[in-house]
Amino acid sequence: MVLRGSLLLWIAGWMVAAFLWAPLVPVLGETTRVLYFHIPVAWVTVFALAWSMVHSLLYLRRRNMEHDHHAMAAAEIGLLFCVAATVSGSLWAKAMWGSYWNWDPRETSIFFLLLVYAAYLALRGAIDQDERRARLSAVYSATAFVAVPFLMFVVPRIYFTLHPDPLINPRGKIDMDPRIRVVFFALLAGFTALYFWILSVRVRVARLERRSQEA
Amino acid sequence: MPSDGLNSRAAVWAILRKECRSEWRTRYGLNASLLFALTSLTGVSFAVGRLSDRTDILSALLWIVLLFSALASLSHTFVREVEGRTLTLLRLVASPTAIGLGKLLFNLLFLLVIEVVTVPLFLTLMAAPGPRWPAFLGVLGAGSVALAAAATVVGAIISQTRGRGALFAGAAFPVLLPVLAAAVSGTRAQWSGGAVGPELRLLCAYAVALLAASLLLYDHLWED
Amino acid sequence: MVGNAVVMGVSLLVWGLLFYYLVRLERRVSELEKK
Amino acid sequence: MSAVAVALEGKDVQHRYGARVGLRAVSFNLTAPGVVAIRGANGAGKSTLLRILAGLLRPSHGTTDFRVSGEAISPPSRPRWVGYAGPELAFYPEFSAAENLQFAAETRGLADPDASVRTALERVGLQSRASDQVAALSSGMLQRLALAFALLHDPPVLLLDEPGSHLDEEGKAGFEDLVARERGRRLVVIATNEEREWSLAERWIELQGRGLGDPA
Repeated sequence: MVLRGSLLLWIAGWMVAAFLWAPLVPVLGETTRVLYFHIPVAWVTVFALAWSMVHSLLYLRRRNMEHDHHAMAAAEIGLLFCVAATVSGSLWAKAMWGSYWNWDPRETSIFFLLLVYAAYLALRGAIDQDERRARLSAVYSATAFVAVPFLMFVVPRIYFTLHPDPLINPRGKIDMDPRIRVVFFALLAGFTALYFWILSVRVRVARLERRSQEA
Repeated sequence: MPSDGLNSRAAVWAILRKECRSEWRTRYGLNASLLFALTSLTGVSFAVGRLSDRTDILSALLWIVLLFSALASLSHTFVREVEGRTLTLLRLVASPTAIGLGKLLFNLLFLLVIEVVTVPLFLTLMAAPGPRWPAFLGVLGAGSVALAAAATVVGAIISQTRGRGALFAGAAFPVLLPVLAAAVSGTRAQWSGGAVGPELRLLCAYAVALLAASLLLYDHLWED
Repeated sequence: MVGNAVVMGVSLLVWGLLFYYLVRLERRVSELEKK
Repeated sequence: MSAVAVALEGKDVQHRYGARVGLRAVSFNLTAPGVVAIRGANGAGKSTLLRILAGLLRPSHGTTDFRVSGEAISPPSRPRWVGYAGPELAFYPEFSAAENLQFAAETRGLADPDASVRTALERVGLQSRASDQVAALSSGMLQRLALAFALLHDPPVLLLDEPGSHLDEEGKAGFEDLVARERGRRLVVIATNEEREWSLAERWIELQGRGLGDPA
């Protein structure tokens, strides 16, 4: 319980610091605060997808249902974080550029991840036998593993050139004030710890489901 | 006595021939897909009218028609095997890799047949400016290979799900997005006189990556 | 600055609720695991 | 083909379909040539066991070991050494009986596909219906076609799931002649509940299970 209590205080504390202690980024103004939520959540989205895909590959190699539990749990959590990232990104775009969606490269790649997550989970939902579900979703995950690098890095760049109207992209390389950097990375660590906590609970639930099915 | 390893090449060729003969006999898949391509094509050109000057929109429309024609038809080769319960026979006579490659080549051929009909018609109906044929066909070819490779793996997966083909478009779309983006960008560059190289390299890289992954994944597709 | 205080308050509240929900969920899971 | 030394061993082979027990733990050690019958109530797992032996299904527990003249054959390449025929084996309706076998022979990479197809059809008495569309064949004839398919590549092991269930009197007699001819040359494994087929065997495997895959 100590670990969980410290996570509670850690994130709460740094939240307060984000509002009261850290200065604002000149260009972003008040919207700097979204940065502390949007980017960590986007990072967890990508990290969870990588976690899910790695465990899918491990399942194909070792055929241990434990890997399938992790692949599924990470994908479910990843989808939640991905929705949060997309929504917060869109709110931020509204505040910054006046429109909820303008195919900004980073927004686009996060949105594409949403499609991958949705497809993966829809596929799992459409298969009944657990061994077949684990195997086929792992094969799909491995195929997406090939597609995601192209999806994340190439498509936005190409897509960006398709819309020549110049878009200022302040979130490119902004040199962070040391205090902002500290708060940002503290919250990044906090959100990642939160992800691992939810993951562990979801995996334990999956084990229970399997045990009740088998018993 | 059964012969040794070389049968996988013979198996791929035999499966491809069987697929073509089966498609020719039933013709169900081909007619449906050609009809789909033509209706979406006429729908698009009717709604948009002549667009000879906006080649960027033309490129996008062309590839959207091709993409959705592929999404409407390329899972059929697997769904048919599962629904006809002939997958057991196929798995007994050929290795998973041979099955995958045979079906992949068939999907590619199928796609090319659709393109032979749809692309010229598209260019005329939309009054598109004359394409730089080598660049245009290069992008079309590389894009088709990538489309077929992705569609084959995803088709094999969703053919074993409850909804059969229903999930195919949704599941295949994320994997096909890079092809759509690169192909549209390449076709656009070809029309606007730019270099097609980067997009072509990208499409080939993606097609090769998908093929390599497929060869490793085919073995896990049918195990029950 | 009042707006900031309100937003901070809300986010702390949301985080608290989420935390509480997760702790209760985890307790429920460990009970089930014992059964 | 002289009898190739074949050993087919199962150690505690089991299979579950999620909650349902498809096949209870069974162990066996079969060697060619000879005839073995697998018996058990409906749902006890006869078909599941045959599919596992044929390399079509990976068992959730236990292992099977398949050796041909001493050399172990992995499940994925097992179909080349095994002739499988059963109710699940469906043929392409748009092709004729001969075309289906032709496709199977070419895909298996047999040396002389036409000859293999002809002999297989003769063995099951289907020569006269060779060019009939599969969709037009009766269930009895389809079962003979399945037998022809199993014999096509002259495999050392035959796995037959209820081979005689749709056959008429003449068909059943033909099947018994076939088994008599093959028993000296191959390992013939028959999954059946029919007394007549059961008595053809000289070894038996009894599958427990209260039938219909008791939910355990």
